[in-house]
Formats: sequence, C-alpha cells, structure tokens
Amino acid sequence: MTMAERSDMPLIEVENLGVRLNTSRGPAQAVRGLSFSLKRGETLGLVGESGCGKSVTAMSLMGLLPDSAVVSGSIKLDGHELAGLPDAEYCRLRGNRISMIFQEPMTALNPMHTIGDQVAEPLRRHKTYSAAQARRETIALLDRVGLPDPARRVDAYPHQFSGGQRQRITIAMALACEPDLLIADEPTTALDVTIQGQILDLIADLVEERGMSMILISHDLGVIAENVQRMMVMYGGAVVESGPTDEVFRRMGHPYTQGLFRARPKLGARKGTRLQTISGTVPELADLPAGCTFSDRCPLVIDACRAALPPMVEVGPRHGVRCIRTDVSMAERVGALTA
Amino acid sequence: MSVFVLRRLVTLLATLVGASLIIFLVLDALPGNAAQMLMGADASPDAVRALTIKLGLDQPLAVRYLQWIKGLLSGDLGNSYVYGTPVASLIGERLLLTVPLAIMAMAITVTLALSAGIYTAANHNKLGDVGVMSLTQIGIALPNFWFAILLVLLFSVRLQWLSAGGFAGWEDGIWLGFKSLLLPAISLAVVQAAILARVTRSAVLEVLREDFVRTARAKGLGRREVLWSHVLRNAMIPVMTVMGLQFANLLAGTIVIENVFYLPGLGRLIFQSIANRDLIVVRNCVMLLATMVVIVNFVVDVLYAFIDPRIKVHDL
Amino acid sequence: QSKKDSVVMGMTLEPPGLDPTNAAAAAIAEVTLYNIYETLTKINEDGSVSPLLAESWTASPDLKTYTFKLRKGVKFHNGEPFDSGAVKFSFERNAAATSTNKDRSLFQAFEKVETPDADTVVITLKYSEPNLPFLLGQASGSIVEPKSAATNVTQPVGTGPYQLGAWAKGSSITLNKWADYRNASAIKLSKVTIRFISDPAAQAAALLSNDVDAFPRIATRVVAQFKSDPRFTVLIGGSRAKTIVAINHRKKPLDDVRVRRAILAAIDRKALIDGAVEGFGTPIGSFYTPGSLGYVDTTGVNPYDPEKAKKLLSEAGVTAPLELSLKLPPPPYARQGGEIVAAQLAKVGIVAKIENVEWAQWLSQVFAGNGPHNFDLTIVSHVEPFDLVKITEPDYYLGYNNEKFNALYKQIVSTPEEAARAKLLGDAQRMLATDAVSAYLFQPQWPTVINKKLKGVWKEVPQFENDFSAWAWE
Amino acid sequence: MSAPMTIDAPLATRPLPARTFWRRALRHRSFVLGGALSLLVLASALLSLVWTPWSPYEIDIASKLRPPSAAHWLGTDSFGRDIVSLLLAGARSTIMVGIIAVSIGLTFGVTLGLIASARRGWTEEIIMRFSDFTFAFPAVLSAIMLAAVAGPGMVTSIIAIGIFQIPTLTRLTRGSANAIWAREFVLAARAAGKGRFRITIEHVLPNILSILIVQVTIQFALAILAEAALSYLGLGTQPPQPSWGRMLNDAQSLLFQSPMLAVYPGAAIAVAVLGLNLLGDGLRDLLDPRLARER
Amino acid sequence: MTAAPLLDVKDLEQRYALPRESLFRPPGQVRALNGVSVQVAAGKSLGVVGESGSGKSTFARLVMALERPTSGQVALLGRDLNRIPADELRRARRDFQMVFQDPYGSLDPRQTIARIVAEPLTVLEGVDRSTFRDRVAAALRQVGLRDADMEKYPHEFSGGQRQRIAIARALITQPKLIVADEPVSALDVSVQAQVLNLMQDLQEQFGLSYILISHDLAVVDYLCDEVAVMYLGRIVEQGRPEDLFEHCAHPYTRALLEAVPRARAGGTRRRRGGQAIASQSAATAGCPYVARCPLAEQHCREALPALRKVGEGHLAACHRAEAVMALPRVAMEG
Ligand SMILES: Nc1ncnc2c1ncn2[C@@H]1O[C@H](COP(=O)(O)OP(=O)(O)OP(=O)(O)O)[C@@H](O)[C@H]1O
Ligand SMILES: Nc1ncnc2c1ncn2[C@@H]1O[C@H](COP(=O)(O)OP(=O)(O)OP(=O)(O)O)[C@@H](O)[C@H]1O
Ligand SMILES: [Mg+2]
Ligand SMILES: [Mg+2]
Repeated sequence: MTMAERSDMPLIEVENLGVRLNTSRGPAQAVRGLSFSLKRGETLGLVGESGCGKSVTAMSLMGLLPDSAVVSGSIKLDGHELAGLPDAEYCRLRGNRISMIFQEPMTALNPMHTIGDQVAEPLRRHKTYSAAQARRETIALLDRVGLPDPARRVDAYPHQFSGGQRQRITIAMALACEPDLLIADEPTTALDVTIQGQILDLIADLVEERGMSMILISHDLGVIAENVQRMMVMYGGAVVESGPTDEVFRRMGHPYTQGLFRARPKLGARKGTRLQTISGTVPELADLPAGCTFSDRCPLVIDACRAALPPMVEVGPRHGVRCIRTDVSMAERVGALTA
Repeated sequence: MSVFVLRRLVTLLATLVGASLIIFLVLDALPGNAAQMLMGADASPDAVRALTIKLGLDQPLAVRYLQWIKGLLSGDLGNSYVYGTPVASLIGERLLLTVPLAIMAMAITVTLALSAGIYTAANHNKLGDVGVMSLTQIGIALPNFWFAILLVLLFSVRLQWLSAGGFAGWEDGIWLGFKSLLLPAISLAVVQAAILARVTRSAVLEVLREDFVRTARAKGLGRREVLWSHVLRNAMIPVMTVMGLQFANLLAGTIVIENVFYLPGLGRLIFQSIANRDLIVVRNCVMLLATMVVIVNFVVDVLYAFIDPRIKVHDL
Repeated sequence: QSKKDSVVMGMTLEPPGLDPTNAAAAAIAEVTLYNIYETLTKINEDGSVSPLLAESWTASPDLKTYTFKLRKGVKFHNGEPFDSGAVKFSFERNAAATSTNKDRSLFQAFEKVETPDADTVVITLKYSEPNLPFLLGQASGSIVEPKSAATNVTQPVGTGPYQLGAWAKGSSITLNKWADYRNASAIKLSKVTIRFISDPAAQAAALLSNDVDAFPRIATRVVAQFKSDPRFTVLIGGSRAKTIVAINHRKKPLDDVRVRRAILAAIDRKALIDGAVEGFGTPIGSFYTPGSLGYVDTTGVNPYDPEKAKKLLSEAGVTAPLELSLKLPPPPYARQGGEIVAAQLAKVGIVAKIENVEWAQWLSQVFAGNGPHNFDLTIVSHVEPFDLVKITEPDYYLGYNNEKFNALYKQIVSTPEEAARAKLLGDAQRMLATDAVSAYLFQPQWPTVINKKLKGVWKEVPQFENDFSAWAWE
Repeated sequence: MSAPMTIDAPLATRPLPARTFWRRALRHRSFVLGGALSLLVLASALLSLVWTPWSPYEIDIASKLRPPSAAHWLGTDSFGRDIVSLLLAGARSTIMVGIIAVSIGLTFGVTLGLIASARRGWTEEIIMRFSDFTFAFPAVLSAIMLAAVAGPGMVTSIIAIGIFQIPTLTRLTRGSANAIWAREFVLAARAAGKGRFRITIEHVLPNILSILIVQVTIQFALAILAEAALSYLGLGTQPPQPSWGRMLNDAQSLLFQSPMLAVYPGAAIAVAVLGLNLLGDGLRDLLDPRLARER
Repeated sequence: MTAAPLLDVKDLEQRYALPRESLFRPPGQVRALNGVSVQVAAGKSLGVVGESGSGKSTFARLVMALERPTSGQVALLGRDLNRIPADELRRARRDFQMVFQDPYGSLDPRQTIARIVAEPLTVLEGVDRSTFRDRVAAALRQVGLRDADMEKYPHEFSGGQRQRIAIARALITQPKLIVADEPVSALDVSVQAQVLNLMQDLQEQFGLSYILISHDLAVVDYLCDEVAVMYLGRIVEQGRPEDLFEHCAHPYTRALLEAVPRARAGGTRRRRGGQAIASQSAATAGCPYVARCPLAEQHCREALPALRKVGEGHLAACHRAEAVMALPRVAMEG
C-alpha cells in the first residue's frame, strides 16, 4: 500500500453502528444506525442535547462501553474491524492509535497519582519508554499543551491545578503517543469561555500539525461552527442531520437543528426579545417515540413522521437530513435566519 | 509544629484526663477489694484490715487519685496488689504478646481481606464474586471463640502441628513465639477479614465507577493494570478507616480469644485483675488502652494524608 | 531417645504471688508446697502425717504442748542453714498483728514457741489441738528463711527440691530442680512447667495435643473422653471439701428449720452431682467428709422428697412462691449446680433467682466476717479440712449461732482420746443435719488426667498440693 | 397511554413510592433471602412465647446429652433440656439484646454525630475524641467493669454492647452528615432562613437514613456476636434465661464429647447474622438512588 | 436615582483564611471580594459576569446574608442585613430569595415538591395548612407546573422542571429580589431557553429584580438592565449591556467577548495568546489584570485603577479605558 493510497483510504469507517444499553428501565437503544467515515486530517463534530448518545458513540469507538452493552454494526480502523476485538488487542490501540479527551477535567484524572506519571503512562506502555525517557517526553508534552513551568510541576498532583490546566493535562495524555484519531468529548463544557478558547486553540494546532483526525463532541453550536469541517447532529440516538459545517449552518434542514439554533441566547439580542424554545422535553431513551425520534416535539409533525424512522435525505452537497418534511422546514429556515 | 497537630494533642490530653477520672471512679465503685481477695474466704477480718492498710486502700478517694496521677506523670505506676511486682513491667510483659498478636492478626486480616475484596470487585457479579462473598457472609457470622476451638481441634488435636494454646515467648526464638500466636491470630483475623473484604469490595467498586478509571482504560491499560495502579490506592481511604478501628479493637478486645488459647495478653490481665480487684493494674491498663486507641486513630488520620495527596495533615 | 525428665502440668488458676504464708489462694500451695517450701510435717496421699523438716515429734497428754525434733543439715536455697530459729521466725511472723496468713488464728493460739537448741522446737498452745501435726503440714505452715522472707512473693526461698526458674505472668511458671537438695538423686524431674489454663475446652485440648502432660483438678466436664483414651490415665481422688448450698439463717423465713428442711428435701443430690460435676462427688448429709475421723452417714436425715418439701413449706406458713436469691461464685460446680438447684427448688414452689457474682463480690457481700451477709442462698465448696470450728464463730456467714452446737464443739476439741472424740464428732454431724444448717450436697472428687507414662502422681488429694518429688516418667 | 391518566388522576392512584419499593424488594434475591432468615429468627422468638416442644427451663439430668430422637428432634443438652426448645427461646434474648443495644447505639451515636457535623469546630473535635475514647472499651471490657459494679446479666450486657456501638455510629453519622451539609439544598434551606437544628432534622437526617439503615443491620449482627462472646465469659444473659450465647458457652466445654451441641447455637447465630447481613446488602441496593431511579 | 435603591452594597470585602500552617506565621488569606459597591434599583436587574473564581458566588452569598462580610455593608430596602437581629433577618428574607446553579443538587431529594416550595414560608410565618397549599399551588402555576406535581419528588422531574421548582420556591414569598447564581449553566440549550423566558415573564409580571450570575455573556445580556464584570474580586467594568458589549472599556471584558464562539456558517477561529491567571492571595500594587493585558503600560503596573466613569452610566476600572474603547468593535452574532 502506497502512501497516497493510505491517505485516501478512510482512517475510520463506521457502518450502521447500534448500541443497546441496559438501563434501569430496561434495555434501550442508545445509538442507532450511525454511519460515517473519516479520512486522515479530517475533523468531525457531533452535536446534540444532553443524553442524545454522543458519549456512547465515542465510547463504542474506544471499546469502553460497559460489558452489558450490545454493539451492532461495524467500526473499522484502517480497514481492520474493531467491533468484537478482544480487550487485550483493543488495549494496544487505545491511547496509542485512538485516544480520547474526556468531558470532565475535574474527575478524569486520578487524584492520587502525579500528573507526570499519568501523562507518561501511555508512553511507557505503548512505546515502552524508560522512566527517564518518558519523563523527558512528558515534560515536553506538558510544555506543548501550555502548562506553565512543566519541569517543576510534573510531580504535582491534579488537585494542585485549575480546571483549565487539568484539561490540558488530559490533552497531553491523549496526545502522548501521537494517535491517528483523537476523540474530544466536550473538552470545554466545564470551563469558562476564555479558557475554552485556549483549549480549542491548542487542539486545533495539534490537529493541523500532526495531521490527526478528530471527532469533537459538543452541545455548543458555536464551538462546532468554529472548529470542525463536518458535523453531525444527533437526537435520540440517531443522526438527524449531517454535512459540512458551513453547509449545515447555512441551510439547516432538520427542525431539531433549527430549534437548537434558535433556542440559544445570542449576544446582542437585547432584553425583551423572547427565546424560541423547543416544546416538550428530551424523551427517555427507553421510551422513544415510534418513527422519527423528534416527532413528539416537532412543530411540523405529520402522521407519516410517526410511521417509520425517516431516511436520510440529501439536501445539498454531502448534506443529509433525516426528515421527510425538509420541503417545509428548509423553506421556513429562510425566515428563521432573518429573525 | 502544625496547628492541627497541636489542636489534636490538646484534645488528646483533655480526653485522657477525662478518661482517667472516669476510669478511676468507675473502678472505685467495684464492690470488694484486693485485700479481701488476697486473704481468701477463711481469713480473719483483722488480717484483711491489716492488708488493706498495707496496700494503702484506706486512703480517701481524692488522695489515691492524685497519687495515681502523680505516679503516672513520674512514670511510676506502682506495684500490683496481687503480684507485688511493678505494674509497668507486668503490663510490659503483656504488651510483648498483645501488640505482636494484634499486628499478626491485622496482617492476616489485611492479606485475606484485600485479596478477597479485590478479587471479588474485579469479578463483579461473576461466579467467583458470589462464591467468595458468600464465604465472607459466613465469616462474619462466626463467633470467633467458637471458630478458635475448631482450629484447635484441627491443627492441635488432630494434626498436632501447632500447640493448642499458651505463648512460648520470644526468648527461645522468634519462630516459636510466632508459631504460638498463629492460631489465635487466624481466629481473630478471619472474622475481621470477612468484614474488611466487604468494605474493600464496595470501595473498589465505588472507585471503579469513577471517571479516571475510564481515562486509564482509554490510555490502553488492561482491566487488571487499572485495578492495581489506579483503583487500589483510591479505595484505601474507607478501607483504612475500618482497619484503624479493627486494629484498635485488637489491642483491647481480644479477651475471649486469649481465654481460649490461654494467652497472657492485656485483655486477660484486665479480666483477671478486675476479678482480683487488683485495681491499680486495671486502671493503668485501661488508661494505656485508651491512649493507644486514641493514638491509633490519630495515626490513621495522618496516614490518610500520606495516601491521599489532596489531604494535608492540617486540614484533617 | 533420651529419657524425658521434664513435665508440663496444667492448672486452672494462676497463683497471685508465691508466698503461701501471706495469701490464701489455693493455687499458691499447688505450686509451692513440698516443692519450693517444706513444712515440719507432710500430709500424705491417704491423709496421714509423716515427718518432713521435723524428724519426729511428741505431744503432751493434754495435747497442748508439742516438741518437734528437726532434721539436721538442711539448707535453704540461698545457702542459709535451716534450724529451730527459722521455725520460730516463721511461726511468729505468721502470728504477728500485720500478718496476712490465712491461718493466723492458729498461730496466734500458740502461747509460746521455744527453741531449746538448734534442732528442737517446743510449741505450747492456749488450748488443746489434736490435729496440730496435720495443720502444720499445710502450706500456711511453710518454713521460710528470715532474711529472704519479705521477697518470697516473687523470689521464693525455701528448703524444697525445686527452685523458681521463671514466671511468665499470666502464662506459666517453671520450676527447676535444686541441685543441692538433700536428697537430690531421688528427684526424677529436673524441670516442671506449670501452665495456667482456665477454659475447660482449652484444658482438654492442651492434653489432647500433648502440650500438657498432667492436669490435676481438671474441669469435670471434660473428663469423660479421657477415660476411654488409652493415652491417658484418669485418677479420681477424694477430697476434704464440702460443697453446700449455704442458707442465711439471718433472713426470714430461712430462720425456720422447716423451711430449711424443705429446701433440703427439694434437692435431689444424685441428679445434682450428675449435672453439676459429672458425677464426681459423694453425697454428704453434714459438714463433714467421708474418711475423716468419726464420719457418720447423715444423708438419710433429710432425703429427697419434693412432696414433703411442699408440706414443710405450708406448715411453716410460707406462701408459694417463696422468692429467694441464689448467689453463685464463678466455679463451674456453683454455676452449673446453681442452675440445677434453682430448677429443683422451683418444683416445690421456691423461686431461686440466680445472681452470678465474682469472688470479690461473693467475699464482700456474702462471706466477709464483718460483711453485710447479703444473700439468701449461695453455693460454695469449703475446702479447709477440720473447719467445724467456723460454724461456731458468731459472725460466720451462715448465722447459725446455736449455743448447744458451740458447747458440743468445745467438748470435742478438749477430748484427747480419739474414740470419744469420734463419737462426739458423730453427734455434731447429726446435729447439723437435723437442724438443716445448710443444704449439704456432696464431697467433690477431684479428677486428675495424666499422660499414661507419667508415674507417681497422687490419686487422693487431701489438700491442694502437687508433690513433684514423687513424679517420674516411666 | 398512561400519560393522560397520570395528569388528571387523583393523587392517591399514583403508585406510592413505598409500593414500588416493595415490588423491587421482592425481586431482590439477597433482600428476600435475608428477610426470610430474619423473619425465621423473629418467628422463633415469637413462637417461643406461646409454645416450645418442651420447657426450656425444666432440668432432667437423667436424660442429659441424648442424641436426636423423635421426642427431642435435636437431642438434649447437658442438663437434659430440649435443644429445639432452647434454640427457640434463645432467639428471644438474642433479638432483645440486639434491638435494645442497637437502639442505645443509634440514639446516642446518631445524636452525637449530627451535633458534631452541625456545629463543627471544637464541638466536633471533642465529640470525636470522646468517641475515640469510648472505642477503647470494647463491649467485653465495659461489660466486665459494669458486671463488677452492677452484677452480670442481660441488662449489663445490653448496656455494654450499646455503649460499644456508639462510636461507630457517631463516626458514620458525622461522616455522611458532613457530606449532606456540603450539598446545595442545605444552602437553599439556610437561604430560606432555617437554623441548624431544623436543617439537621428536616434535611440531614432523612438523607443519611438509608446509610444508617444499612449500618444498623450490621450493628445488629455485631451485637448478637458480642452477646455470644459475653455469655462465653459468663457476663451475658443469666440462667435460667436461655440464650444462644449461653448455649454455645455451655457446649464449648463439651466440645470433644458432644460436638453437635456447639453446632446448633453456632448455626443459629450464623443464620441470624447472615440474614441480617443479606438484608442490609439488599437494603443498600434498594436504597441506592442509582438503582432506584424508577419513575 | 432619586428613590432609595432596593439593594445597596457598599465596599464589600470578603477574605477567607487559608488553613493555618504554622503557629507563628499569620494564616494565608484569599481575598475573594475586594471592595465591591453596587446598587440595584427596584424592578431592575443586575448581571454579574466574570471568570471562574472571580468572586461571583461569594458576592451572591453575601447579598443573601448567608455569610458575614469581612467589611462593608449590604442594605436591602435601607436595612443593613448584617446589623439587624437574627429573627428580624429571618423575617426580612421574604424580600430576597435565591436560585442555585444546580437543579439536581439544590432540591432535597427526600422531600415532596410541596415541602420544598413551601420551605421559605415555614420559616417566615405561621401560615395555616390550607393557605400553605394554596400558595404553593399558586407559585407552581406561576412557573408553569401543575398542582398535581405537589406530591411528587424531585427525581420525577427533568432538569428544566426542577429549575422551575427552584424558582417557584424563590417566588413563594413574593420577594423583591432574587439572586440567581448560574441558574441555567447546568441546563441544555432548549431547556435553558425555557427557563430564561420564564424568568423574563416573571420579572414583567411582578416587577422583580434579579441579580443574575453567569459566565455566559449572552444570558446576562438577555435578562439584565445592567452588567458588572468581575475580575479577581473587583468590579472592573459596569454599565448597560449595550454599552458594555458594544463599547467595552476594559481589556478583560473584551477578552471575554472575543472568546465567545459564534454559531454561524464560516465561523473561523481567532487565536488568543496564552494567558496566565493571576494570584488571588498576593495583593499587588498595580492593576490585577496587568499580566494578561495586551495594552499594559508601566503606569498600569504601579497604580491600581479605580472604577471611573467612561460614559453615561458606564464605569470601568482601567487606566487605558479610552484606548480599549477605541479598538474596533467585537463582531456580534446574528
Ligand atoms: N453505562 C450506561 N448504562 C445505562 N445507560 C447509559 C450508560 N451510559 C449512558 N447511558 C444512557 O445513554 C444515553 C446517552 O448517553 P450519552 O452519555 O451518550 O449522552 P451525551 O450525548 O454524551 O450527553 P451529555 O451531553 O450529557 O454528555 C443517556 O440516556 C444515558 O442515560
Ligand atoms: N469558604 C471559602 N474558603 C476559602 N476560600 C473560598 C471560600 N469560598 C470561596 N473561596 C475562594 O474565593 C474565591 C472566589 O470564589 P467564588 O466561589 O466566589 O468564585 P466564582 O466567581 O463564583 O467562581 P465560579 O465561576 O467557579 O463559581 C475563589 O478563589 C475561591 O477559591
Ligand atoms: Mg457526554
Ligand atoms: Mg460560583
């Protein structure tokens, strides 16, 4: 396989991924029919409200779902099937070729170990570095992610760092072995805007420099808009809209995407204006409505919506929307934009 | 010196002063006295009176209390009424048994409990977990003195590997002393280990649910590696709390096992001394126990700070 | 295999110190008597008295003056010679005002102790005492050496064949053979270790696991299994002890002889002996043991008869249920016996409320001469031989205080001829039985379990003692 | 289908939390097993009040140490009493000691723990040192001292065991109460103007209740074992009142002769303790909000 | 201007002692608030924004009289909350209530909604049971919940509904001021919108005042008449939102605005330099923001800038406020 062939081949290819979880209310389909592929150097965003299955998707790529979870479909990394891979082999990939930045910087680090040890762990494991070598590399990594005075602080413990600093440390950890695929699960939700900015800068730099592929998960449309090339909007475990970021923001096709966009308070939208809300509440995974998962809350719902899960409709270049009423919704969208 | 330590020391002293008063008064309320006990049933009343005066038991309460405290402060614990020997050496001899026994029992407890606890947590809800946990259920339910006799039946009477009781002392070699404490240590440990194993298991399971475990897994660590390198130390805090309580209990609460194995431990000394109304021994023993338990608790608190970098000694 | 010359013996209680002349505990005598300390006379297995430190003795006809000829060439462990001075010192020390000797009254009854020469001692008593040679063979009569006497509690010095080796308090005492003993070659065992084991199951386990070679006065509960075990010999010996249900005459309605008789009639001695001491006991009807001078069987005076007991109670005008307290000291005979007594009394309408007490409490509340005598019933074993005298003491815990009995006792002690004395003793026994002074239960038998190969261990034990000088391995 | 019903239906028809609790409880294996065993012990105790095959008090030396037979299902003890009757009646003392001792421990331990966590500072320090000090007296030691003063017996042993329970419960209460005090709803209650006392009673206590319930089952088990140990030393329940500990003590010396005599009360204690432990485990699961989030 | 303000905060300072490490050295201190003065007129709302750890929550706690300030005073309707006796304070609490950040943590999971919502009433007055229920029902209706919800428990509600319950609890005494500490930051976008709408409706209906604490500038902008930007325990800029966001006069405010991601097509990212976070315990002579400020001069390092007027009703604590205002506007969304 030549270099050119390799870079053309998708790095990660997900086909019809489904995840069934055992919840306290019985089994629930947390992810359904999710497909995408990602080449080297590409970035993909995953948006959606809390509980829509973003993290579960990430976990299934990492092979870290609970034992009781049932995964269907296929996940291929460089053409090799990952679904059903034995744990020992998966361990060789995790932290090495695929790595992940977790949602909560406050709890993602082990409070009892020095940050140096924690960052060095993947190096020592996958690259079998010696302790001294790993330490040197760790300091370099911490310096790279902008942790001040890393040589002195490698031996400090997580609680001695601020939230932003901790998030940088988890990033250093995820990047230690220069993975091919980085999954960043809401890396900035817990942080305030100034620190959020710094972290996103940092990740973007690294993606550019090293040609990694990245999946960025967030429920903040602004973060997605600024940081990824392509995006997918999830609702109730299914992708309801996907496409290049610019394209999606220009012409939002799914009522849910539109609702999400409208509901956010916008800077400069003065007092007295009302926010447009999506009526109803996010359904429980265990009792999703039949058909389109959004049908219960959709202003455009018709009986056909409840009949079956709508197919993905192509509404623009590589832009798909899982809605049978795009004719109406996308017409209305024009009005919404000007509001 | 840290303010915390100072504060702890002050309260510790206050506790001990209060303790000494309570101990003294409670013991003084015991009916009967040492002179009567020493003289036996057929002694004449004036012989008993003579001994009472000789032992100084006729002095007023406050005088005796102050004498005791004065003695404590100057390191002189006085002489046992019964044995006539210095109380300090009497207690010292017993400590040579009680402390090693407590340590041995604790070592066995910790070994058993941690391995069982970790094993079951790692195999949560699997057959091994259920099996070992059922065993610990039974372990908790065993009265330890009863279990002790069963051990004796097996190892001393049937197999004759170990002696049925008694303490060989440390003079004739560590091994002999060790051997004679083995069965008592096991019978003390089994029940405790069952409790500690359960605590360990739930602590480990609790930590396994934490986010950083997932982080470690995401770095490519296998389940077992995560358990050993990340989970255990975090699970140690609740485990240590229980361990501290158990160790304190071993120092003070082994009378029953000492009885079964006729060991000259602190517990039996107290038991016998109360029966003999050798109150000077009892007071000092109980005082020592109180001090030791308070110190063990203190040590456990300091150990927390060693295990968990987030805790500094001063914010305990 | 070299011949074994050491023995491990088990004992239930640990002695509180090793000076038998200043404390009463039987355990002191069990360790020291005839082993560390010697007395002028020796009480043998059959209760006879033979010479020990005294080679011979003579008594005046009125039994008030005794002359002892002492053995020559005897030395104390510390090298000091034994002579009449040591005897005089020991006896006067026991009689001193500050003495805590349990038999102080005996020594205070000595009018004088004279030492005409180094090996003659002449004792003059205030009253006639036929049993003096026997009494001086007890541990309280141990001869001590003047200079070391004060420290005997922890560093005993005597003239016996053994010296204290080590004392691990709470655990064991080791006695080593004294090489300079006058008859050292006859002593077979060079080392005796005494272990203190109070738990019955542990006593049995220690024997079964060969940790212990001999266990005198082992808990009766565990004896049965050794009888059938070929590795062990079980020796059953009599004793001079009397186990009784003491009745407090100072309390109503216990001052009524009919009520006391009812209590006696309610008790089935046979069942009690079976239940409380596994049958190791001989029923007695009075405060006197079989085998002693002038013993008569009085068990028929108040036989087991519940119906009669009920009748007696109603005659006495007692309304059932009669509630009484039953205080039980720690030994198994009392605790187990108490349960049976209570159950038997219940059948005739007496509710005995069991209160378990420690010895210290028992002594101060029940027994102490000046004490409150706060009890209705109690179970206790009186181990002192020849202690009828106690019943005559006015503040004795029983509160019997019968002038007729006291007079009879005076007559007994002032009667030198044995036959006449025996007859009078018989009268005394009958008087105690008829008056139902206490509920006399049994004379305990003391079982000793030893390794089959161990020889020379006494079967009969007239007092608390273990004479190691006679012990040897086969 | 059920949605419109729940909106307009009167409050009473909504399944009460209690009922759903029992529904889940009955499906929980260790809860059911533990509950059954505990009920068995309780039933024996109650049954013995009205009926036992033989009198547990009557002594019949002639028929002592009989092997099991049709008349005596498990044989007789060293006094010829029927073992089954003794076991049934013994359950009574066991339960009594357990309940009263644990109540003592709960009352004092929880109160002290709540005070410590409500007041913090020196109060907390003093209470905790005091509890350390109390812990230096294992039940056996306090029982010996108490028995020496007041005489041995059930009351003495109950008090001694109760005292021994205090420090454990104090620690536990204080620890979990401190966690509750750090919660935001406590701040909300303060903002509403509630004082420490009201917050403790209305918010802290209800929220640590489930932890306490679980601990109580453990303490109960410990109390039973402590009673057995005390009886072994002759300090527990006094004759003629039967108790498992006393039976065990009695059997101990006959262990080589009639080993089964020690097995029965040992097994009875094991069953009771086991039952309570399983019950506690079950309760913990059932009260765990992570598992109980069922609407 | 003329009427007495509803809330008058003067020179509020709060220091927290760090745990004492040595007997002989004084314990370290965290200066959580460094002299904050602010007034809120009846019916008007104040938004407080700022970085994490800048003292926003401390400010809220002090306004709520949940803690005593080190110095300074908080006066509500002319009464100094820290001077009045305890029971009067308790009665005064009917006028100011609080809504917390965490809709899950701020409701006691073991109490029914009725009890939770009635909580402020039970303390304040001896209302009888039936009026109790009526008032709870009324409060629930105001926030869009049903009477039937009264007997339910918090876990039976979604996050948005829970925050409504918390608001109902704050409303039940008909207060004049509600302090809301990050009331929506734990909520989903769609739910957040519902809650914000509700808060706005309630303000119109009852003439409430809010003190709204948030780190989301858009939220504050949406709901408040005035905004205070806090940095390290100080107010560094204050004014009407339109003035503040369109002509910001403090470099920190500007940094905040620039950092807000824009949800729109072709959004490209603007790079920001790495910034250190200054220490809170060391009191420096100069401007606390100087280390991060791109416009800092020597003067800034030497003198602490005071809050000064830079426009009509617009204050800023920056020596170079004019220079900052002269910078090009930060692009707004929409
Ligand atoms: N281990 C698990 N067991 C049972 N259910 C789970 C588990 N993990 C997640 N879920 C459920 O699966 C659904 C999807 O969860 P997921 O974590 O993927 O959401 P998310 O999109 O990441 O939300 P958030 O924005 O809050 O992180 C949720 O309803 C969640 O409750
Ligand atoms: N009780 C306390 N003891 C000591 N320091 C405290 C205490 N409360 C707050 N602080 C400190 O005071 C400073 C201000 O805290 P505060 O909680 O008010 O910040 P905030 O602006 O609300 O931050 P966030 O946005 O993270 O909630 C912080 O540095 C904090 O660590
Ligand atoms: Mg997530
Ligand atoms: Mg805050």
